[in-house]
This record gives sequence, C-alpha cells and structure tokens, in this order.
Amino acid sequence: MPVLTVREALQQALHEAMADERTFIIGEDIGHYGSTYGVTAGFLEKYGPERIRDAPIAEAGIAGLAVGAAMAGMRPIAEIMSVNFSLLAFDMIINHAAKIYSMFGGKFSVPLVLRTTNGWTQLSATHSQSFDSMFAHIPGLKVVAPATPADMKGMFRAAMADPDPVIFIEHTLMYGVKGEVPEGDYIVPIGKSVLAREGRHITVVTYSRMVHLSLQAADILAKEGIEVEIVDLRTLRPLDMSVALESFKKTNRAVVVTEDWQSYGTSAEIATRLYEQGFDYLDAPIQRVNFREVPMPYAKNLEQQVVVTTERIVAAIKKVLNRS
Amino acid sequence: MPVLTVREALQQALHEAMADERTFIIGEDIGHYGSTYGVTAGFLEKYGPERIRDAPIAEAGIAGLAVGAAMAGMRPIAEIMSVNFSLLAFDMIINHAAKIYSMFGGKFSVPLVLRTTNGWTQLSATHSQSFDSMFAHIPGLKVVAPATPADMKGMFRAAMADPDPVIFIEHTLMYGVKGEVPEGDYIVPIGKSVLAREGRHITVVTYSRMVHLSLQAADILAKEGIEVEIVDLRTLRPLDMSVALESFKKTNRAVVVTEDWQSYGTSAEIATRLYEQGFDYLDAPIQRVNFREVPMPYAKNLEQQVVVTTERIVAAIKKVLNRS
Amino acid sequence: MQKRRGATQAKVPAANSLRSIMTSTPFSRARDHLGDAQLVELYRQMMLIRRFEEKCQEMYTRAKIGGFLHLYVGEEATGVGAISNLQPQDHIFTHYRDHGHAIARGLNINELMAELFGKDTGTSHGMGGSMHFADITKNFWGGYAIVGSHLLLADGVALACQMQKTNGVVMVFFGDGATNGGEFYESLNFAQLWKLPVVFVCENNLYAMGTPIEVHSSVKEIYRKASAFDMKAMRIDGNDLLTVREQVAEAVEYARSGQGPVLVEAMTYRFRGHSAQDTQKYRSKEDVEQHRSNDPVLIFRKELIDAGVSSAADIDALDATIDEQVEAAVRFADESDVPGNEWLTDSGIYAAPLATATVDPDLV
Amino acid sequence: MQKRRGATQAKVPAANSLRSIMTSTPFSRARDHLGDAQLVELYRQMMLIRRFEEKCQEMYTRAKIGGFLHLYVGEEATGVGAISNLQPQDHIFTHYRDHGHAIARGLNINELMAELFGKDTGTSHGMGGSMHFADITKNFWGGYAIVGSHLLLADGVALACQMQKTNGVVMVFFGDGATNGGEFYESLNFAQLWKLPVVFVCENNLYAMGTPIEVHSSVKEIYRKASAFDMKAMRIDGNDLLTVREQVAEAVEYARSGQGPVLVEAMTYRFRGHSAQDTQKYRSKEDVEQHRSNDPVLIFRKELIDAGVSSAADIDALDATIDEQVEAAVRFADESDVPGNEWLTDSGIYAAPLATATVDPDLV
Ligand SMILES: Cc1ncc(C[n+]2csc(CCOP(=O)(O)OP(=O)(O)O)c2C)c(N)n1
Ligand SMILES: Cc1ncc(C[n+]2csc(CCOP(=O)(O)OP(=O)(O)O)c2C)c(N)n1
Ligand SMILES: [Mg+2]
Ligand SMILES: [Mg+2]
Repeated sequence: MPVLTVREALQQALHEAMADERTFIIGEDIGHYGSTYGVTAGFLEKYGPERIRDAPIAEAGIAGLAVGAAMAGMRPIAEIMSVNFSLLAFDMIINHAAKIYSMFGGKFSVPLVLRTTNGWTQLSATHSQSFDSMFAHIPGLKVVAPATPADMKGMFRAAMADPDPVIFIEHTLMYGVKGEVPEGDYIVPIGKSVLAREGRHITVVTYSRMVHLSLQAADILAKEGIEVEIVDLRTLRPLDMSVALESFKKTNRAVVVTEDWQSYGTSAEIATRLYEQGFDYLDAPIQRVNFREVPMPYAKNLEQQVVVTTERIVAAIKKVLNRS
Repeated sequence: MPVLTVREALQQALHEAMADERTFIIGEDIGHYGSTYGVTAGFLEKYGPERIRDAPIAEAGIAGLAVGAAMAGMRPIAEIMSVNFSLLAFDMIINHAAKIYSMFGGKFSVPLVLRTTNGWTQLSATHSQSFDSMFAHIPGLKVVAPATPADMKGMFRAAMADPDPVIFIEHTLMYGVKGEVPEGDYIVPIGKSVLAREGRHITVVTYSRMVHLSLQAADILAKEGIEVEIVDLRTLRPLDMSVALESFKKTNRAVVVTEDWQSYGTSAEIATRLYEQGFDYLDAPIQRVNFREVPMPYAKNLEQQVVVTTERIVAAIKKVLNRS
Repeated sequence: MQKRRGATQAKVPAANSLRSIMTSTPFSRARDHLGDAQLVELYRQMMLIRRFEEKCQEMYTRAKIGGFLHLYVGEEATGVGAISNLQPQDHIFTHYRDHGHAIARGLNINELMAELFGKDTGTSHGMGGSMHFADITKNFWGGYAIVGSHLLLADGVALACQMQKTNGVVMVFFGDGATNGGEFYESLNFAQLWKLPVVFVCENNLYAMGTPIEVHSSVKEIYRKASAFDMKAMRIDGNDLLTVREQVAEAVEYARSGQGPVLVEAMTYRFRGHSAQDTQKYRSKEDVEQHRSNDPVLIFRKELIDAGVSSAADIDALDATIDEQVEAAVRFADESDVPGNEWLTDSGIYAAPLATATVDPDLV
Repeated sequence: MQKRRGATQAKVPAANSLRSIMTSTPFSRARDHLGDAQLVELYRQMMLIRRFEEKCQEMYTRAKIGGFLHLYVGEEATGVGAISNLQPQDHIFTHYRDHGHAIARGLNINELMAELFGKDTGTSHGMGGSMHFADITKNFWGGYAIVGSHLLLADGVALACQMQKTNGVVMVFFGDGATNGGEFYESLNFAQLWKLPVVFVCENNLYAMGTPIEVHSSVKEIYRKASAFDMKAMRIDGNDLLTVREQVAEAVEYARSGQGPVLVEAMTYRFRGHSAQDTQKYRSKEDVEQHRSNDPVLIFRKELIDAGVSSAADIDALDATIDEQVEAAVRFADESDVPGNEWLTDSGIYAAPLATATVDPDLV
C-alpha cells in the first residue's frame, strides 16, 4: 500500500471529490495563494476559478453560500482556514446547516462538507483553539476528526457521499504525518470508532492528533510492561462508544485524551459515557488529559505547558494504574 | 422581605447599575419598543437615548462596541435579545472579550456584562436553543445563570462589580417567577453554588430554570417519602462543585438536570466532576435529564417531549434510587 | 418614491405609440400586457393573503397557533407584485414574515394552515411553524428567523443556478432592519463579485421591530447601500401592486441576463404590530390609521372595479370564495393529525441517520 | 491617487500667499509647519520600523521568534504619517501587522523585541507575540488577529471617548481584505449612526494574503464603501509620508470636531510576503521589484537630503544609532526571563480570579 502524508491523502480525496461536477471548493486563499497548508495547491490551475473559488475574508459568507449551493443540488466543500475564524460562521453552521433538514420537515437537506483546522505553534490566544465540543454539541451536524492518512481519505469520501452537513476537522500539526493509504475507492464510514492499538491494562480513548501522542505514550509504557489499548473515536457526532466500552470492560480503567480545554470539552462527554455505560466495570476514576484552561499564551515555555504532551499522557496513565 | 418577580428583581438591579455614570445599556429594542421581555421597559424615558442605546440588528456590533467601551473605562451592559442570536457575536465574545485580559499580559480588562436569554415556547429550531456549555467552555469568561429573583439581583450586582466579562444567562420562561428579594445593597458572589433544598436520599445538581422544576419534582417525591437534596450551581464558570460534592457524599446518588442538549452539554462536565471527585461515594450511575437531542420542533406535541418536565425529573430520580 | 439609482440606468419602457406614452400608467400597461383575468388573479392573491392572516390572528388568539406570529397585513402589494414576475425555475427565500410570499408563490393554504397548527399535513410536517413555511416543489426555500442570514443562502442557490446554467433567478425578501447586520453586506459583495442572479427585495416598512429606521440605520434610503458594491439598485413604491410588478420585472430581467444582482427597496408599511405580542408604543395610532386609509389591497380592488376590469359583484363573489377557502383550510388543519415521534430521533433530523444513535439514557 | 469623495468635501488648505499656493507641496508645507527636526523625527520612525523588522526576520530565521510574523516593510509611510497626527489622549487599534503602528506610537522597542522573544519583559509579558503588541499607557490598544473584528472595538472606545467627553479620537488600521467581512460594515454603520470619532485607515496593499483585490472585492476603490453610510471618505497615496500626514490630519480634525467618522484608504504595497511562510506565487518578482524601487523610506531620506533638511552624514549617523538601538533591543530581549507559570492559572487570565479555581486533575 502506498505511504502518504495526511496532506497527500486529503489531496487525493479532494481530487476524487472534484470528479463530481457538482463539487466546487470555496474558501480563503485556496487558489491564488496556493493554500495556507498546501492541501489545495495546484487545484486552481487544474480546475479553474469557477470550481476553486477564492473567497473574500467573510466566513459567514463562505459557509452560507456553501449551504445554499448544497441545498440546490451542488456538492460544495467549504474551507474555513482555521477553526478560530469559524466563530464568524457559527450562525450559518448552527442555526442553518444543522437546522434546515428537520426545521423544514425533511423536505431538503444540506450535503455540505466544511473543512477546518485545529492547531497551534506560538500563534497565541485567538489562533490556537479547538471548538470540537461546540460542533459536537449540535444535533443536525455530523462531526468527524480523523487521525490517520487512510482515515482522512476514507472519511472524506464518506463525508462527500453524505446528504447531511459534515464538519471535517483537520489539524495543522498533522499534515505531515505518514501512513499507508489504500488506493482507489476507499470509504471509512462516519460514526464508527476503531482500535488504534491493542492492550490489556488500560484504555485510552482519544481522536485526531492525540491518537499519535497516545501511541507514543503507549510505546514508552510498553517498555515498562504496561499494555495500553487505544481507541480512536474518529467521529464526535454521532459518538460511537461501542469500541471504547468493550475495551473498558476488559481493562476497567481509562484515560481520555483530547486537545481542547477540559471543562465542558469533548472529554467530559466521553468520560461521562464511559461512566454511565461502563459503570459496572469501573475500577478507578477516569483521568482526563487536555489543554490547560487558559487562552493559549504566545511564550513557548508557557505554551508547552498548556498543550498535551506524551509525558502528560504517560503520567495520567500511571496515575490511574497506581490508584487501583 | 419584598416578594418580586425575576423581571422586577432584574429591573431593580439594572436601575442600581445605572446609578454608576459609566454604565449604559446597548441592545436591540431595549428602548423605543419597550423591551422584548419587559426588563428595560421605561428605561429610555428615564435615562435617555445616550445611555439606553437602541442598536441596529448587529449582534457582533453590540457585543464589540460594548467590549471596546468596557476596555476604555465604561461599564456597559450589552443585551443580546436571545441566545440564538449570540452566535453572530461569538467571535466578539470568545475571540475578544474572553482573550483580551491575558493576551495583552493583564494590562487591561473587559468589565462587560452581557445579558442574554434561553427559552422556548413553540419558537422552533432556531429560537429555542441553549449554548450554556459553549460559553462555559471558554476560559476568560465568567458565566452565570441564576434561578431566583434574589440571585438575579445579587449576582447582577456582582457581575457589574466584576472587572472581567460576565455572561449573564436569563430564561424567558422565568421572568414571572416570584421570590423574596433583600432590599438595598445585596450581592451574591459569582462562583458559589448553594443548596436549594435539603434532603438525604439523592442529590439533584442543576441551575437556572431547572431549579424550579427540580423543586416541584422534590415536592412530588416527598409525598412518597423520598427526600431530594437540590444543589443550585448558579455559576457555570468557574464551576463550584463543593456543595454538590458534599451533598453527594451524603446521598451517594445524583441526577444532573440541565436544559440543553445532553451530548457535550453542561451535564457532561457536571456529571464528570461528580464522578471524578466523588468517586469513592458512588453507589449508582448518575442520571442526566436534558433536552432530547433534536433541533426544537414547532409542533407542541413534539416540543413537550423534547423539553425537560417535572415528570422526567421524577422518573430519573426513581430510576437511580431503584438501581442501587 | 420611484427614484432610481445604480450602475445601470433603468430602461425607458418601450412605447407603442405617442398616445400610449402620454396616458400609460402601470395599471394600463399591465392591463394591456396581462389581460383582465390576470389582474383579478393578482387581486385574488392579495386578498387571500389578507384573509388568511386575519384568520391566523383569530386562531392565534384561540391558541390554535403558537410561537411567534408575524403578519404581513399592509405589505401584500410588494410580495404579490414582485413574485408575479418569477418563473417556475426561479427561487424564493424569505424571512419569518413569510405568509404573503408563500401564498403569492402558490403554496397550498391548507398545508400552510396545518403548519401553523403544528400538524403532520403542514408544509414542513409541523416542524417549522409560522416562521418557516417552505415548499421545495415550488422552489420556495423557506422563511428564516435569524434576521439577515438567509441572504447568504440565497446567494448560494444563485451560485448553483449559475453553475448549473438553469437560467433561474433567486428572489430574497428581508426588512429594513436586516440591512445593518454583517451578513447583508457579505451577501451583496459575493453577489456582485460573482454576478450572481439575485434580486434582493428589501421591504422597508420603516421599523425593525419597534426601532424606527432613523434610529437603526445611518442611511435611510436602503437602496443606497448597494453603492458600496457598484450594484444596481432601485427604490419603489411597494404599496402599488402594478408599480412593484413593473419595476421588479426589470430587476429580474437584469439578473436573469447575467448582468448581476439588483437591490430593490420597496417602501411599505405593516398595519399590525411586529408580532402578536407587540404593544406598538413606538408609533402613534394616527400614523397607523393614516397608512391604513391607503390600504394597497382595497385600493387595487377599487381600481379594478373603477376601470371595469371586474364588477363589484364579481369581486364580492371572489372574496366570498376566498373566505370559504380559508375556512376550509382551518377545517383541514384542525382535522389533521399531529406529527409522530419519529421526529424525536436521529431519523427525523438527518437525511442519512447513522447506526450509532444519540444516547438519551433517561428515556431508555 | 489623491481623489476624494464623501459627505463633506475636502477643505482647500489655507494659503498664506499666492506664491505659496503655486509652489507649495506636502513637503514644503510640512517643513513650514513642523520644522526640520520634526521631519527628521518622522524619518527616524520609518527607518526604525524598517530596521526593527529586518532584525525580526533574522531572529525569526534563527528561531528566536515563533508563530506568525507579518512584516510592515514598504508600508511605513502610512502608519508613521497617519499616527503623527494623534495626540496623547487619542487611541490606536490595529491588526496583526502591527509593528509599524506600535513603533510610530512610540512603544519601547526593547519591550517589543522582548514580546517577540516571548519574554516577561515584553509589552504583554510574552503572552501576545508579534500579532498582539499593546501599550495601555500610550492608548495603544493592541494588534488583533481576527481580520476586521477590532474595528468594532475601536467603535467602542470611540463611544467611550464621546460619552466621557475626552475629546479623544480613535484611529484604527486594517487591510483591504478586511473590508469584505460583516464586522467592517457593522462598525461603519455604528460609527456614522452615532457620529463616533473614529478614523478608519485602510491600508490597501492590493492583496489579502495572496488574494488580489479584484478577486476579493466587488468594488476596488475601498473608500467608496463609505458611501453606503453617507460617511466622509478619502483615497490617498499611502507611500508618501507627508501626503499621508496632511490628509489624515484633516480626517482626524473632522472626527475630533464631532462631525463623525472618516474612512481613509491609503494606497500602499508590502514588499515582503504576507507572513514569513508566504511563497508569493500570486505576484511576479518584477511587480515587487518595481514597487521596491519606490521605497517610501528611501524616497523620504533622499528628499530630506536634497532639500537640505539634513546632511547625508547626519542621516547616516542617525541610521547607525537606529541599528545600535535595534541590537540593544535584541540583547535586552535575549537576556530577559521567560514569563512565569502564574499565567497558567486563573490568576493569569482573570483580573479578579475567583476562589473556585478551574480543575485540572491530571496536573494535581
Ligand atoms: C440576528 C437576529 N437578531 C434579532 C432578531 C429578533 N428580531 C426578529 S425580527 C426583528 C426586526 C426585523 O426588522 P426588519 O428586518 O425591518 O423586518 P420586519 O420585521 O420589519 O419585516 C428582530 C430584531 C432575530 N430574529 N435575528
Ligand atoms: C476572520 C479571519 N479570517 C481569516 C484570517 C486569516 N488571515 C490573516 S491575515 C489575512 C489577510 C488579510 O488581508 P488584509 O486585510 O488586506 O491585510 P494585509 O495582511 O494585507 O495587511 C487572512 C485571510 C484571519 N486572521 N481572520
Ligand atoms: Mg422593518
Ligand atoms: Mg491587504
């Protein structure tokens, strides 16, 4: 199987999507500039400005036009350069994309894929956020955040085939991550979580970039004889807890790792579901590893303490294991 | 002590706030129209258009001007008519109000009180939401949602005295609720939860309008000999779990009642904290009672099933008690 | 009230003869062009809207209808006149004050009343209510309740028309108050930048809820806001049915021909409060009465009779039919079933519900 | 490039004599008015910005500076010229491309370099970095990184000025790309509606990141966007320091006198990429070179010498001093301590932290 980066896998998926004439891409600096993170580099040259639509800096507009076009039979891909700017499109995403299908009695739907990025690297407070839990809170949306190049490709395909609005969350620090990617037609369904690593002492439930850090943590702990099982949720809404619960029933201990603020973040729902549905298998409190709850500082020494590191994941796992 | 409605208590608090010359109110239809929910009725006549500023329908603008004025020494009150429209101001609230203090190294702050309303009554999908968990997720904000007329008055006072941005969440179905309100200077601190009712069999953790429904549920259950203890959180950020935990250590069972969608909603964080910090006292899974997870339908028969009712709270409590 | 301004100047209507230029009026031109039956049809639409809404008010008072109820009473000439220019392949978006546009587009009033009653036979199965009338079979994409937001959706459908080469035009209605929010400006920029076939129809009724236009907008002539985008714009008398029809026709043609969007400002007035809750302390009874004395529906009724297009008796008979239809709609709505509980699960809210359903433990 | 348009026409500058009218230029008028020392001071500011930023680029390459780095190189005349009109009681807001405005307002370059190095001695204790320079003691409210949003904050401070009767004016800087987002239009409407003392300075450098203005805006002359609000507006040559100074002076006076806001479009060009990451495939090297050959800093330098305001030797000496100051700033930044961990708790993020601290169990 060919080995691709996340960026390359996404490019493949986007080219495949463009094979459908109904598809166009709308976003800031996707064309002339050559794409902020390089994903749509070369697309303008290949598909022309009709289908690669460099938009004004107007996030509500980008999302809103894409919603409208989707309603009327197109299959648009909207790109919001960074999730921090998506706040300007929240009305379009939450009051419109998520509502239209049911509010009008199921008579028409919004087959929209909205790509956006989480990420940080000394970009300070307004450029380093994650709003995963906000999107995932909204019935009517589907929210995915794949971790591997293969899932990026396969889930993007699934998102494009889906008649409902899908928020597709990428991560700026993950575009270079490599992995095997099946060629040709390859679909990974939305709403199915998966084991990223087998183990038997403790379950780590996570998604997106944190899968990779958790895998590193597991490698470290393996040397100490601790076998960590890792569940990659892949989809945040609808949330498939079946794989995590099965693992938890075996290990009876869990750590939830998410790259957002802890309070009212995604880890709260994930942990609660584990407690609720795995109650009878519970041996110790579930530990959460997340951003420290501050607007992201610019200074590197501080930023490094806010973000989740492999060390923090290792420490959390050890803490849970010692407790029981 | 005089008995006032929530509306009257808020009016008292707003008049008190207007005694400070730095205070003005900015919002839609607060003046000429006479106020959508009657809270600022008569204010334009009393304080004039300089200080009661009827704004264009521009929620980002309302929030943004208030943030700027707050930075420059005013003590503005911004009113976003309903929380559904606040999505249009999320950039101002989350990227600006919440960030400015720390992003600029603590050199200036944003003493803003932003009032907004949750609520429903056949208003359908885009007019019946609650974004409590979204606001509460954001470090840099303080988020309060009082339940009683006294707390409305006392916490509004605290919010106005606070140098940080405070999101003050009201509820359209609660303006007529009555209660005793201390006269004169009366402050209820932000960040302190309180017992709303004593009991010993089970703990209900809740806030805002759900406090009243929980009290009704407790009345019903009292007739069956079940003594329910109710904790009113009052503040969502920072979240004070001390009273709830103390109660939980006594009852070992809990139900969390919140008027928002369950997944990734406020009940997830509240329940997780109970599990994490009350782990050794846990006798049964914690039950959550929330909106059903659909955009709100218009049809009354459906709406009634989506919203939280006293019956559903009663049922949840019984379920937890039976289980153990 | 019929000043114009914009990138392209209005064309002078082609005249058949000197005489017709000298005596021609919107009414005479429309009569020549449409014929008498069509004029009566336009009247029928206005009166149907009027009577339908008077019934709505009654049903609201009797608690058959809930939520917010925003009536269009007084503004009928704008919606009926503007929409009369559209073809089946054209599209409509509107705001929460949507009854008039829906009826003018020919939506079934039984289904509309059922929607208001929250019934399964409603246009949206009772999921939307008064603010969210829609009918996809008529390209009527619905009423939206977040002020100003639907303009961007309208742009999106227009983009689809353009890319799909359907020759369709999108008409979008909104109020004066909607022209201060960011989404309004973003939508105008996108539309003009990409020459999207959109006719933006601002129904300027002088108030945003209870806030007078001079309090909410730095420029009082809404059509002038188009100048920031080099966009064609016109201000028209929204209370005269045939003036609206004629002038909006030009805007529709302009958009359809690929020249770009047009902003139309129709001057009108709402006779009722903003919604059923409104106490209207922001305007005087006299003002309202004065406007009511220029009722666009009654004026057009009189014009029809005076011009001999129809006899008073025929119009009375038509009115009676309308009343019967409205009564029948109420019966239909009353007798219909409420929507079922499938709307409370993922299958009600997703076109493709997924296996992993949302958990709701306390209901299990 | 000096066309004007707007509600109020530009006043003709008062002339002392016929001769002065005939020979007067922005340079000669400024020299008469300010004196030579002040002209040199303006040059010093521009050159300090230039050298500071060249050093930034170097430090970025050496990884002493992280995150995004947006240089102002090429646009110095606009910031220095505009800000030279402000009084201490006036206020400034700007975007992420903020180094030039900060230095023109007199912020301490040691603290600015320390901010870029993420040090505790930085203007914001290293919490903000390049995009968020601020200094409250100079009413410099900071650089903001969400395009267009800070215009509304600027309105808010202007409202405070108006209500507090401080006679202060707010100047806010932003790019051409920022004039398409909703917040821009909302801010113009509020400002004009309430006659807020704001001078909106759009630095039109023809690109929003890599998107050319004709691709992102339906109207290419940004100043014309003010017409939707009946707002005074002007387009000026942003590359000529003294033209900027003179014309913006008029805008500042207009705002200060209570007549309302002004939109100034300053035509300029950035010599470097949008940020340090930019490959600049959207424009040709020749275009950039051509603009570079009209370097506003070097042109003004030559004007000073040619006009005899300063000798070449004196200017060289001044340049050398600037270089030393910039080196000293680097040393200061390098030797400073990083910020402490108090920024990671509630006490770092709230002016009034509350007893109930945020829980972070895995760190306990
Ligand atoms: C974004 C948003 N803000 C506020 C409201 C509340 N609201 C509903 S209608 C309305 C007034 C709209 O006025 P206008 O656009 O003139 O339309 P009209 O009702 O006069 O037809 C307001 C403020 C809303 N629905 N959406
Ligand atoms: C709301 C928002 N959208 C997108 C971005 C990403 N971004 C940063 S700068 C920029 C271009 C801004 O161009 P312009 O306003 O012309 O200013 P310039 O950089 O040319 O000075 C973009 C798209 C952002 N920071 N904020
Ligand atoms: Mg109106
Ligand atoms: Mg630019």
